[in-house]
Amino acid sequence: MPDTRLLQVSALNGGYGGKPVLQGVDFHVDEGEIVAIIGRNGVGKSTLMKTLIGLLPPAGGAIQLRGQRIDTLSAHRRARLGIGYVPQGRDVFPRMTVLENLLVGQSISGRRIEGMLEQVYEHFPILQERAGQRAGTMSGGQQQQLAIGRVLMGAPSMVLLDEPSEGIQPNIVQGIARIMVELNRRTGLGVVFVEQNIDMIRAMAQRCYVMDKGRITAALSRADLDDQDRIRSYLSV
Amino acid sequence: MEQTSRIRRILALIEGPQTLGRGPRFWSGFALVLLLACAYPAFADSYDVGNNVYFFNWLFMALGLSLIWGYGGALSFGQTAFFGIAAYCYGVLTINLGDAYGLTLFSLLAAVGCSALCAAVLGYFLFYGRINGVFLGIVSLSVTLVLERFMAQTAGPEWTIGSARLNGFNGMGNMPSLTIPWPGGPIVLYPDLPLYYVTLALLIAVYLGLRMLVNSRFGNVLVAIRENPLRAEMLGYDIRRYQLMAFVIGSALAGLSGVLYTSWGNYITPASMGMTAAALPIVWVAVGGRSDLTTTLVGALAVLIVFQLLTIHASQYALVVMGALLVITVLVAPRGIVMALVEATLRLSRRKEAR
Amino acid sequence: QDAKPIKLGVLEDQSGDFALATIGKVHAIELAAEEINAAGGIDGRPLELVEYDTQSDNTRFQEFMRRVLQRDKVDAVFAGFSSASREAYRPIVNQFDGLAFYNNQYEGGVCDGNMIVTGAVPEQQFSTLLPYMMEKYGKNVYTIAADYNFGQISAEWVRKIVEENGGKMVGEEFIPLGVSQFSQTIQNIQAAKPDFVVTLLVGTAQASYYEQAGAANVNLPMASSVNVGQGYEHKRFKAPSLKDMYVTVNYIEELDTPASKEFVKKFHAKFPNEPYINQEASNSYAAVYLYKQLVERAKSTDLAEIRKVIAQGDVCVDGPGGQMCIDPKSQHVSHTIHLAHVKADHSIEFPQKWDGIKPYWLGDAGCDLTKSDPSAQYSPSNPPPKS
Amino acid sequence: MVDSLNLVFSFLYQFGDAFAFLVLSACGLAVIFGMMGVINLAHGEFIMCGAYVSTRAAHAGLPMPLAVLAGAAAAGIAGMVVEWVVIRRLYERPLDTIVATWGISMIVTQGVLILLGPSMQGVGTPFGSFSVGGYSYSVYRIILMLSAVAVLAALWLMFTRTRFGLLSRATIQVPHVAEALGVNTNLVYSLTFGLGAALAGLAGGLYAPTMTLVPTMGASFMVEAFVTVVVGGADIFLGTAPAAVVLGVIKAALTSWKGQLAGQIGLLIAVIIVIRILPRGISGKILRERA
Amino acid sequence: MHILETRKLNKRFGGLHVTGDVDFALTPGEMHCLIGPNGAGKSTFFRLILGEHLPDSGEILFQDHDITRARPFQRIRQGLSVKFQVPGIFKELSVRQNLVIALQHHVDPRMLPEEIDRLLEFLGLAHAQAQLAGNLSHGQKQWLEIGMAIGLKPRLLLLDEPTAGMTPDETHATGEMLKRLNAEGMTLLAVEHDMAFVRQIAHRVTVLHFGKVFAQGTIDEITADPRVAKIYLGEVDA
Ligand SMILES: Nc1ncnc2c1ncn2[C@@H]1O[C@H](COP(=O)(O)OP(=O)(O)OP(=O)(O)O)[C@@H](O)[C@H]1O
Ligand SMILES: Nc1ncnc2c1ncn2[C@@H]1O[C@H](COP(=O)(O)OP(=O)(O)OP(=O)(O)O)[C@@H](O)[C@H]1O
Ligand SMILES: NC(N)=O
Ligand SMILES: [Mg+2]
Ligand SMILES: [Mg+2]
Repeated sequence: MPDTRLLQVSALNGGYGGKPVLQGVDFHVDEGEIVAIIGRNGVGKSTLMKTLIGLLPPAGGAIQLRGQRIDTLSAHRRARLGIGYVPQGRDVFPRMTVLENLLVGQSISGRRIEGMLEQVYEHFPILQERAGQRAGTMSGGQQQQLAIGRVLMGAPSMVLLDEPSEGIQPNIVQGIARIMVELNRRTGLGVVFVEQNIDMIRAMAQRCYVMDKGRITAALSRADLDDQDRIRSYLSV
Repeated sequence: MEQTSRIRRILALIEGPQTLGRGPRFWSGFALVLLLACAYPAFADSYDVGNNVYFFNWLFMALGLSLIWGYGGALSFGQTAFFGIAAYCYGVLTINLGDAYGLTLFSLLAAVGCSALCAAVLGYFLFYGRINGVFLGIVSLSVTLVLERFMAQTAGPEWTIGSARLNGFNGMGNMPSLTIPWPGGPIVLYPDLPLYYVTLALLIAVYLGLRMLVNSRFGNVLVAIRENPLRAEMLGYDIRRYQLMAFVIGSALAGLSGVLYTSWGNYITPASMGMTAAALPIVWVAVGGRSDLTTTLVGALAVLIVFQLLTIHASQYALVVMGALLVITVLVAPRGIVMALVEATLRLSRRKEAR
Repeated sequence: QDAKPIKLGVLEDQSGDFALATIGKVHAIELAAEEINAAGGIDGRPLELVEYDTQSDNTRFQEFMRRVLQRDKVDAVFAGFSSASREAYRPIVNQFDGLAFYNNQYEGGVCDGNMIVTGAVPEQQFSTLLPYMMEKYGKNVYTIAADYNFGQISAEWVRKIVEENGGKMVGEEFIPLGVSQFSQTIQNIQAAKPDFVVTLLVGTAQASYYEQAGAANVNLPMASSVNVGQGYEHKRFKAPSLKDMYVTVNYIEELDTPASKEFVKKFHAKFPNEPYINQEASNSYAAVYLYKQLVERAKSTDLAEIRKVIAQGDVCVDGPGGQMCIDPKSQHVSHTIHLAHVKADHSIEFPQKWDGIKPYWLGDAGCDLTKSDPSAQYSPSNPPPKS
Repeated sequence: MVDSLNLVFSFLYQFGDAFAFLVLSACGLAVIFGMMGVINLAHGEFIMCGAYVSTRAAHAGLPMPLAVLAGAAAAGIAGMVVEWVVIRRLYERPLDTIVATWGISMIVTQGVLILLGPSMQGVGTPFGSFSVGGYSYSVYRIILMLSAVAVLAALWLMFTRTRFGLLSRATIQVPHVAEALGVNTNLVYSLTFGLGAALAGLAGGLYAPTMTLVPTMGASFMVEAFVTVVVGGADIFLGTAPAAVVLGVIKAALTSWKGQLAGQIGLLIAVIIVIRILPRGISGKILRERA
Repeated sequence: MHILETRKLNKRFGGLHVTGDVDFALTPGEMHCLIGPNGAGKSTFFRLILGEHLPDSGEILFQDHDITRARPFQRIRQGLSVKFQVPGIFKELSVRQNLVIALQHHVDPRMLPEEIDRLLEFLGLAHAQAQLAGNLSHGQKQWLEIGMAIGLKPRLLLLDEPTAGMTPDETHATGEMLKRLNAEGMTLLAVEHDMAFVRQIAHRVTVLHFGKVFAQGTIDEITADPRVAKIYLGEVDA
């Protein structure tokens, strides 16, 4: 059913210079799905996300978005196809204001979307309150919210989130999960996210892949996800 | 007992994580190069010997900049200020004191001390004022340019210290060369054999001394400050003091270059502190690979030699070729050309071992 | 049989800041050497040139002066434009007891047995220029000069000669080398209301003064010892910015004498793209002939022998601008000084000339190289010690 | 009364003259340094390029304003080429740009000397002069002052009011994220560097009629340019204008009081003092206050 | 007797009052967690203690010495140590070299290699010791920085979100390690958003809100406080 495949990743290899990290990653995301990727530190989750968005060149394999090969495109071209990316460690533009950071996020779509800014402000009120503050002086959690808000500004059809809950207070973690689920319901936003926070995984994910040593080693269904200890066991060892 | 093990520990610092080159292979290569350098005058005419001394003169400044910039992460664009200060000090002192009784050697020490002192004052101002990055570079360059412009207009007879005239832009001349008092009559160090060996010995001593310095605790902290000053401070290090010390040591070496150069040519001019002169040390150090003493040393020497050869043989195209070489070097060898060669040979030998 | 060539080192700036004024000097030496070789060389020995580009960099002068003397073992060296470059190489010439020709107009005062200076010096240029200007335009003088040895010492000469002739300095301003913006200076000049301005500007940046003063409509006559003759500003700036500029030169290419015309013709035949033949090119050319005569009369390239010839006091050649004779006391050269007047359209006329103007000051002040060789540079405010 | 008015005018004129020179020298450098963190030692050569091309164009009969724009355009294109061939590979290590641009500067200066000879004939300063209270002034200098102000205003608008400004600042700060957000960072780099070079070319074109045209002419802009940029600090819009005002006043005052040397040395010492007081330049100070 | 005490500590950024009259005291041997909404001023409070920022008013006492104006390195030498929120490591140096720099000024040079081997083993970074620290994964960087912080053998350790990016198991292991260090006499002050972790280690918890001390008590008291649930915890109780 190729028309329901949002993202198809096949036999993807990649890494840093001469150092291979991804060793044949296979997985897929269907239209309208929220998929989690879990795994211990250093197994290659962030490397996978960077390779998907195009910040690292793949060393082999294929990435297809709605059936179209995108692995040869530059990152900005992929972004313009509607993929949003929130890096681990936030990476806001430190010397620009919060508002300016948000405006940059619009380049994903290349146009200004009416009402988007208001929507983002509604999701993250602190961003409106601090619209004129330089992003680099925001607190860690505020920056994380900004990074998520920034990517939503471009109205992406799919987002890649690398540990979105990191550094965020519990009730806002819940809020972010809610926002993602709601966007997913309303607009069919596809989400791939890397996460360690079990609550967030359970609140958001419809399916889940487990990664180890650069490979996908297990795929968990929604039912599996309801079993807390099951997830925990995949995150340990 | 305790004493000897301590000495052994200090000597062991000659090798370490902050310097390339260790093990018998490196040191036998080093010994070979040293041997060749010592034997060189036997095979070269006295022009070549003197010309090499001229090249050696500049290497102290390059090593000093490697310490300040490559290890400490502080780009000083003003090393020629200390070069110039020491050079003028040497000139003024020796013209007034003469060259008997080893007074030129005293003048050398005093001049280097003077540039170290000036560096301490300026460095205090810079580092304790939390000036860093390009700001540091530009302020140090400004200091150099102020000195240059000031010295350039000291042509009049009112600019005289004792019997030494500063003599403005035309430069100060007629200072005696370094002279070693000797039972059989003093040895005047003209650019010839004795000066060659003296300069070479100084160079080796400074090189080995700096190797020990950067592999010591001091060097570790310096590198840490380059990488992440806040983190270094939060490990309990007084980063400003370390930066200041590196700056003073590096600038004293620039001063040593200044004295040697002045003694070599019996001449010093404000142009030695101008914009072009100030940029040259940066070029030498960057081309070889600033983050290591050995690559800096080899790289700076190579640049000096190649540029002179180009000037001799490429006539009007020399500057074009030099410029192109610089650009290409930076592009193909991000960590410096000597560093790139070292890495390439390491990779090759590793591959061989793997087989 | 092949006679052993006589080697001449040529150290001139062929790139960098000074190249504009000095490439022509190299060409002039090449021209002279070619002519001499075509006519059988010096005493049958051909001239061989060893040229290095000193890149307007003092350290290159030091490197290459050692090289020509020690490695190439040249018999004489023709070297240097800026006085700083000359001072940079002089200790090395002294150390190896070589012979260097400095073929450049400069601030004067070098008393050094290893040097022969063929360029004009202040007393030659100002003792002629200033009385003429004061006569013609008035006695209030304003000097702007490059703020270094050349400018300061030249300005001192201007002051001295103006006062000796009953004139008055209404202003004196020194400009650091490399400065290219002159609005304030222009205003200062206007405020002082001089009758004419002495411009002793050095380097290409400072030459911008003329354009800027012209644009601000300063409109005062100007006098100089250094501009036009060296940097051909009248050719580079659009008329009339150098209107009523007066310069005393010992040569420039506009000079309308048979010798000059002949020289220009030969020069352009060999170097068709030469933008301008300036005074220093002419000096360099004549210097080769001076050297030829010295060697032929000394029957040797040995410095001591050559200096014995100089001491006879009758070494003269006819240069493109007139006769040049070496003064034995200072080893400087007497010149025919031409007054060049730049007209509104930047064409040149020569209202006056003075023959046989001697470089008298050094000798009068006490430099006598036939007796002793202090190898030093003096100036009016720092004269040779009275012995 | 009239006298003191004349005095005021003359000081304003001198200040404006210094201000214009500082701003026009610096803005190209400021864009390239402030936006990209690249220390462009070939800045002077872009200025020279602008001066040469505009002079050639004027000799060829192009009207003055068009000739100046042609100079700016030529420098801009040259800048984009340089960015594409060299600078692009160095963004990760901005300090290495010092060496690379130094090399480029050597190539260009000597290349021009070889190809075009040691000098070029000027075109002469247009627009004549005017008099105020016994002094005559060049009209063209007023044009230069106005140009400086216009350039500042245009830059400010461009970087704060346009998408390009936004995206270029983002690109310079965190390139990989900007790229991942859909910004064609390569294009942005190229345009930004080109803009800086074009501004240098503009300065060259504007000053060409008033200066000696030689391959090394760019050097006489460098000290002023660097000083202004550094005193201004990393943020070019907040920094350059106030820095040029401060330095312009210092330079004009010292020059008129004690002569050119005092002006020059005063300028450099002002830098040292300002940086000591404001280690991140004027804009660093403003930003801190505002945040 | 307190190991750390702040009195009426105030810090403003422009118009923003980031900490307001914070009175805070730690008893020696305590494990204390600081929680609170994003932007409450927790990291700023840390920076004030460390001297990275100077307070506008108020005092800081460490072991009864006034350190309000002391330079950061002086505070560290008195027995403070920190892990930052954003990993602060020496990126271009090897993992091992990072630890050498942290340890060299209080470990005998002859013991240094073994000491570092031990620490590397403990951090699970032994296999990566020659790697450049900048090339570690995010979680590995966190570990490395924790290693540098505890390597100083501080009397008071400050940790800003030590477990961010760690798996639940690793978080738990970190907690156990901290407890061990605490048993050896180290006092701990940690900022955390992971309530499981807080529950695991904290003797006492302080909630900071809008720069003011909002609540203080044991973890059970805090989680039971409806006001804290409203501003911070949300519906899920850890
Ligand atoms: N820039 C880099 N250069 C070289 N190696 C790197 C680089 N970044 C990461 N690595 C290595 O690649 C491996 C995978 O790293 P990655 O960042 O993808 O891990 P991760 O699964 O995201 O871990 P974490 O949960 O800690 O974020 C690690 O072993 C790491 O050391
Ligand atoms: N330099 C600064 N300029 C302006 N505001 C600042 C500055 N530094 C911090 N702030 C503001 O101060 C407040 C406290 O920030 P701080 O980093 O201390 O929060 P935090 O409690 O650590 O939050 P988090 O849990 O998100 O890390 C935030 O609102 C932040 O935006
Ligand atoms: N010698 C000169 N003109 O500098
Ligand atoms: Mg990761
Ligand atoms: Mg925080």
